[in-house]
Amino acid sequence: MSKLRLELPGLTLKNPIMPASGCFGFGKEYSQFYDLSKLGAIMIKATTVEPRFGNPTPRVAETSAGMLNAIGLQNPGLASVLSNELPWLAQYDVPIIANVAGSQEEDYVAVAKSISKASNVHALEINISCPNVKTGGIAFGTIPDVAKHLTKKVKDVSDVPVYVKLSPNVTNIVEMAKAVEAGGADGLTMINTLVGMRMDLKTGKPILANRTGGLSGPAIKPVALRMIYEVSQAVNIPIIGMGGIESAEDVIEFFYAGASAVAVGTANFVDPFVCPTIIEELPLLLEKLGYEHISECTGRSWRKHGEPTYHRA
Amino acid sequence: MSKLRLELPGLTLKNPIMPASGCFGFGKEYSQFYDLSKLGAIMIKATTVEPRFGNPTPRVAETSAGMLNAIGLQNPGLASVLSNELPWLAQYDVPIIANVAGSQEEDYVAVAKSISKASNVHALEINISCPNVKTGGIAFGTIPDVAKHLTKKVKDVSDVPVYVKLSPNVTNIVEMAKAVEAGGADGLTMINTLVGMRMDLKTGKPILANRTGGLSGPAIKPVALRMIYEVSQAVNIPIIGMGGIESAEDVIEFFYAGASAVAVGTANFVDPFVCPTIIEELPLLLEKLGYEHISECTGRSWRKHGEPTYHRA
Amino acid sequence: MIKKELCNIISQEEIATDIFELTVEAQLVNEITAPGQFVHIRIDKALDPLLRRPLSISSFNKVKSQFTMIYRTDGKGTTLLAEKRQGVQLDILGPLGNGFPVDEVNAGETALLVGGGIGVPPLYELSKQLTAKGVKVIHVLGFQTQSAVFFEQKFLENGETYITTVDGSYGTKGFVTDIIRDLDFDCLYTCGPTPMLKAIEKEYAHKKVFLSLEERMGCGVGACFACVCKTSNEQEDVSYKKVCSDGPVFRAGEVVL
Amino acid sequence: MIKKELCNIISQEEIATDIFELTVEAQLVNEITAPGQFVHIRIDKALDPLLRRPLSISSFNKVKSQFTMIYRTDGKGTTLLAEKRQGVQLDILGPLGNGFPVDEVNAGETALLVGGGIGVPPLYELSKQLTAKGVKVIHVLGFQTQSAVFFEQKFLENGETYITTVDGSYGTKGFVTDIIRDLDFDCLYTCGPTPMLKAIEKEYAHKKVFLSLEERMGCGVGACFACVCKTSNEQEDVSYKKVCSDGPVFRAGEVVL
Ligand SMILES: Cc1cc2nc3c(=O)[nH]c(=O)nc-3n(C[C@H](O)[C@H](O)[C@H](O)COP(=O)(O)OP(=O)(O)OC[C@H]3O[C@@H](n4cnc5c(N)ncnc54)[C@H](O)[C@@H]3O)c2cc1C
Ligand SMILES: Cc1cc2nc3c(=O)[nH]c(=O)nc-3n(C[C@H](O)[C@H](O)[C@H](O)COP(=O)(O)OP(=O)(O)OC[C@H]3O[C@@H](n4cnc5c(N)ncnc54)[C@H](O)[C@@H]3O)c2cc1C
Ligand SMILES: Cc1cc2nc3c(=O)[nH]c(=O)nc-3n(C[C@H](O)[C@H](O)[C@H](O)COP(=O)(O)O)c2cc1C
Ligand SMILES: Cc1cc2nc3c(=O)[nH]c(=O)nc-3n(C[C@H](O)[C@H](O)[C@H](O)COP(=O)(O)O)c2cc1C
Ligand code: FES
Ligand code: FES
Repeated sequence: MSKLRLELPGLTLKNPIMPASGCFGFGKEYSQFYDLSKLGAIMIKATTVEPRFGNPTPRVAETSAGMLNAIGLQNPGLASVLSNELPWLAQYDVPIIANVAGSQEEDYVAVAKSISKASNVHALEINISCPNVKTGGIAFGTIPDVAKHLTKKVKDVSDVPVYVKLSPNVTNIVEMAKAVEAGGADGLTMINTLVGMRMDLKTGKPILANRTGGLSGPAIKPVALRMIYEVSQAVNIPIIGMGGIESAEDVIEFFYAGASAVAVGTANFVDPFVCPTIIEELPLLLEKLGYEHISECTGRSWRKHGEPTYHRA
Repeated sequence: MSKLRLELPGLTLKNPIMPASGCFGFGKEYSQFYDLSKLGAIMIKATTVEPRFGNPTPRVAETSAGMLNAIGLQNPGLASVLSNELPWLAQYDVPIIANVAGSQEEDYVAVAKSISKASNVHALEINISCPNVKTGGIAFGTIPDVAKHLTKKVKDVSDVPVYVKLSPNVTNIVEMAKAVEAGGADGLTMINTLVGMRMDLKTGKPILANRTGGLSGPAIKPVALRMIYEVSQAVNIPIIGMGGIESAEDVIEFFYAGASAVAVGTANFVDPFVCPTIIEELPLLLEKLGYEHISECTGRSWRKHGEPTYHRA
Repeated sequence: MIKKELCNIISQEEIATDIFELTVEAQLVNEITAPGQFVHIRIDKALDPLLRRPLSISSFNKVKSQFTMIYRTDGKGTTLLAEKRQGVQLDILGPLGNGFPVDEVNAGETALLVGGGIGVPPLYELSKQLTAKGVKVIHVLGFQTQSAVFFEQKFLENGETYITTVDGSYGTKGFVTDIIRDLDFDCLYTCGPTPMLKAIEKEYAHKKVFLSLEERMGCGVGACFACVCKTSNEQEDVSYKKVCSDGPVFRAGEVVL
Repeated sequence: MIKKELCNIISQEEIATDIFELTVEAQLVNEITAPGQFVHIRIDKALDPLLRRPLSISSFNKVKSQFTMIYRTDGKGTTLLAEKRQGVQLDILGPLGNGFPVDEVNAGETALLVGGGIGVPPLYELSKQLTAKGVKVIHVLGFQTQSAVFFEQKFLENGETYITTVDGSYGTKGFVTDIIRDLDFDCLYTCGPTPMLKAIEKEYAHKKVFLSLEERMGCGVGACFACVCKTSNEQEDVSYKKVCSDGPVFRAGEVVL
């Protein structure tokens, strides 16, 4: 019996590992490396109503154990995603989570309404937290009532469960989480990137053309764990955790914090095989730690039962 | 003529490098390694009215390119700092910046009032942002009006300029900065630590006894740079920047972002000689980059003039 | 097909100031389809530096299963890379991208290869293949200063080679563009800093020109949209190409520099 | 005085499963004042892992300017450390802290040295010094299992040595405390997991006992307050000691375990 199989709203996952939105395109590139059906699910790149070119380059900069990106939600637009990307992905036995973005409510609603009807889209991930688009985006992610209202609107039109992606760039993440739960969200995904910056030593100017960008990678893992720890104790909907995951050990830490599944983003750039590798290593690690099933790890850091399973000599 | 000498409210700095509060104790330990008079200034450990033991251990945990701490403001208390620590530091030709902490307004006022009278204390750093104390601390650092009011109170009783230390755990750092400026702050120091967490793989519990802790080190540098970039354009008081600095190159990046001086924290643990090393390397780096004086670097990332000084082939 | 492989370092040496020649043993050479392709290297197992570093393949040998890269130590990653000794294993992803089209010029015709600084390396394999094919190759290589010059001899073996240095400490003082003016050719291949590429594209709009671009990268395989460039000047137009997977070599005019 | 030094690795070998013996050449040996002191090692120039790792000095030789550490590969840092080969330089800070007081026991008297797992290493230098002084030493060393046992022979050279393993795969099955009961001694020195130290402190409150503590560290020199322990059970009492600079060795009862 599988130690990794899980059920989440709208999703039957072979395993709790999925590539994070924007770090895996629409799957094509990584299908050169392995069979995408191995994945628990795939979170595709943010989709907007119209095609977007995004920000000027440079769009990425490296930081210690992390990276900054300011892609600016480049994507081929709803029509093309529906007619090209999703049908192509349908050849794989893997549920798709469609990342929905926009600069105003109508955009989100329009994309959610039609993309949720695609046969292989099993859930939506509402990106109310993109730090790299001037209007909308970030605002939806920082004001509880705005987020709640947007969630309601999207829920009204969606044919599949709706997960809302939270921004870590807020004073009170629990307040945001409760707001979108009240708005009817079926689940949460967190965290998106922290807003950061790097300067070019030679020119004195920001390295990114967009000046600021989103910080991702191992550097933000402690912040992601803390926020998931806080939120998972305050809401009754499942959390798909992300932020710096690059190993099976990291996955367990996220489950301990309160996640019910996880997404891997930046690590795909460092090792294109990171997802299948983690999927292979997880059962052995669970064995070693003495768990029958990965779900036993969820929230162990704050649940009463979790007792030490073994000790160091 | 020195490329590093600087004047800040209350402070005449031989150089813009100073150890950050809590990462240098009260100087004694590092005086074994080098002459403390080499430093631009010293930010001493947070001082509270009464002695504090702080949090249970473990108090630190490592993260990728960073560390978490939950010391809990352990300190010998105002009386002892005044009678032992400060007099001992007086043997060195270096201005002291006293870090003032508390759990309620009266505490801050009481400490500020008497510690600002110490002959070698040239400025105060009001720690309204400690993430590791249950009451007060963090609240003062997240609500603009509360921060403004506290700043006023402290200014009223302080004999020396007052710098307010901002917490990065807020949605809108500019709003906080403007509030304390309006409250009469003479300068800002930023950033304090980001609230984070690590889990113990074996027990499933948080590694830190305090559960959450403050994330510091290179991992948070991009967040610090971004916040200093935003704040320096919005206020008219100088900023002492900190967050992951460990090299002369990092110092220049912080100046480009908008800092007028910098503090080095976690890096002291990695290399006890990091401050004097940076002080030695800075003039050479400025030379290489084509600057007469380090002050030319301040705000270069957003000031109009800053043109490239040289290009890569 | 793209492979991820742990490759043994066969040799590494500093061939000019801060310029290193690195040769590794790798099965992935069998996947190389054209000069000008590149690889993405993970410098270290540690998470800092985190991202891979793109380096061009400057020459390869399928019989020996070896290929060579030439790079300049610039920041964190390349400085660490330069410390790696023979026998150490490197995590390499490649070959990546599309290289220079060798079939765009025929035996007997003349190809002009123009390189600037660290843009020179990929031109070496190109020069070898064109020469082998019977194409007359002329090289114009620009460097900052004498101490940065490398591979002059190797290029000379394949054909005329002009060196320029910005400070005039070696070869002709000035920029490659000053030299090209007096040369005749059927096809121009170039790699180097963007200002140089722009100047060449502008001056030889009427000629057959191929440019190799540089852009900061995330994934290196086409998934992250970090390295895109526009294919038209229209503001509204959203058509683009990815340097990592559609490039790094483009026909002049194909993308906006 | 504490020194920061780049030390050449003289030798490193795995002496038991996941247990490594590492010897380095260092001038800082001349600063060592007692067995049980430790050093703080920066594993790598990279920023990950970031913090230094504390390791006890298990023996030293001032004539040869060398000292040895014995450690178990546990997490990121020690695993990386185990990969370092002879000739590689390590950034070491030390000697740190106060070690075991050798003068607390006189020639002819009996000292009991009790170690658990990776708490065993610092006891070796102590055993050597006590023996040299004419003290009768008895060693009781506890391990998880047979494959984790190390240094039995070396300790035997200095005196009676009892080994216990939790799974009974070697020596006596059980814990060190089971063995100690039947032994007589004038002074007890111990290092190992806290539960073991607690048991010993409780059982021998009437005896002269010295304990070496472990605590997660930041600076390692007394500046950051990461490694403190209380000196009394009173809630209000704020008196404390720092494991790094006041310890790691304390007299039983001096601090709250
Ligand atoms: C397709 C391609 C081929 C290249 N071929 C070569 C070559 O053959 N020889 C050579 O010396 N250099 C080459 N470069 C440039 C080389 O990738 C950079 O010099 C190198 O990545 C700098 O890394 P660093 O760690 O030294 O600098 P850092 O400043 O530490 O790098 C930080 C981040 O910025 C990126 N970066 C910095 N400079 C550049 C740059 N100029 N181009 C792209 N990314 C950059 C790095 O990859 C890294 O992600 C090539 C670049 C590309 C895109
Ligand atoms: C004074 C002292 C002396 C020691 N002497 C020895 C020795 O001689 N041999 C030996 O094998 N071990 C010794 N230890 C324990 C050793 O320091 C840890 O096993 C080691 O730091 C683990 O690092 P890691 O990278 O393997 O684990 P990681 O989990 O990667 O370490 C992460 C962080 O936690 C800290 N940490 C993890 N476990 C411990 C621990 N048990 N004690 C203190 N810090 C810890 C690390 O220093 C690092 O900062 C000693 C500890 C102390 C405090
Ligand atoms: C290059 C890049 C592009 C991204 N694009 C998106 C996006 O389109 N939509 C979104 O919700 N998140 C996006 N993200 C955020 C990731 O999905 C993820 O939340 C974040 O990177 C943290 O995970 P990581 O540390 O594993 O990368 C992007 C991240 C990166 C690095
Ligand atoms: C162990 C430790 C203790 C700290 N104690 C204090 C403190 O008492 N008061 C304070 O204002 N900041 C304190 N800080 C925060 C630092 O002063 C600094 O703002 C932060 O660590 C970021 O800088 P760094 O990345 O260089 O460490 C502490 C940081 C660390 C790591
Ligand atoms: S680097 Fe990711 S798309 Fe080119
Ligand atoms: S480790 Fe910093 S005080 Fe002990």
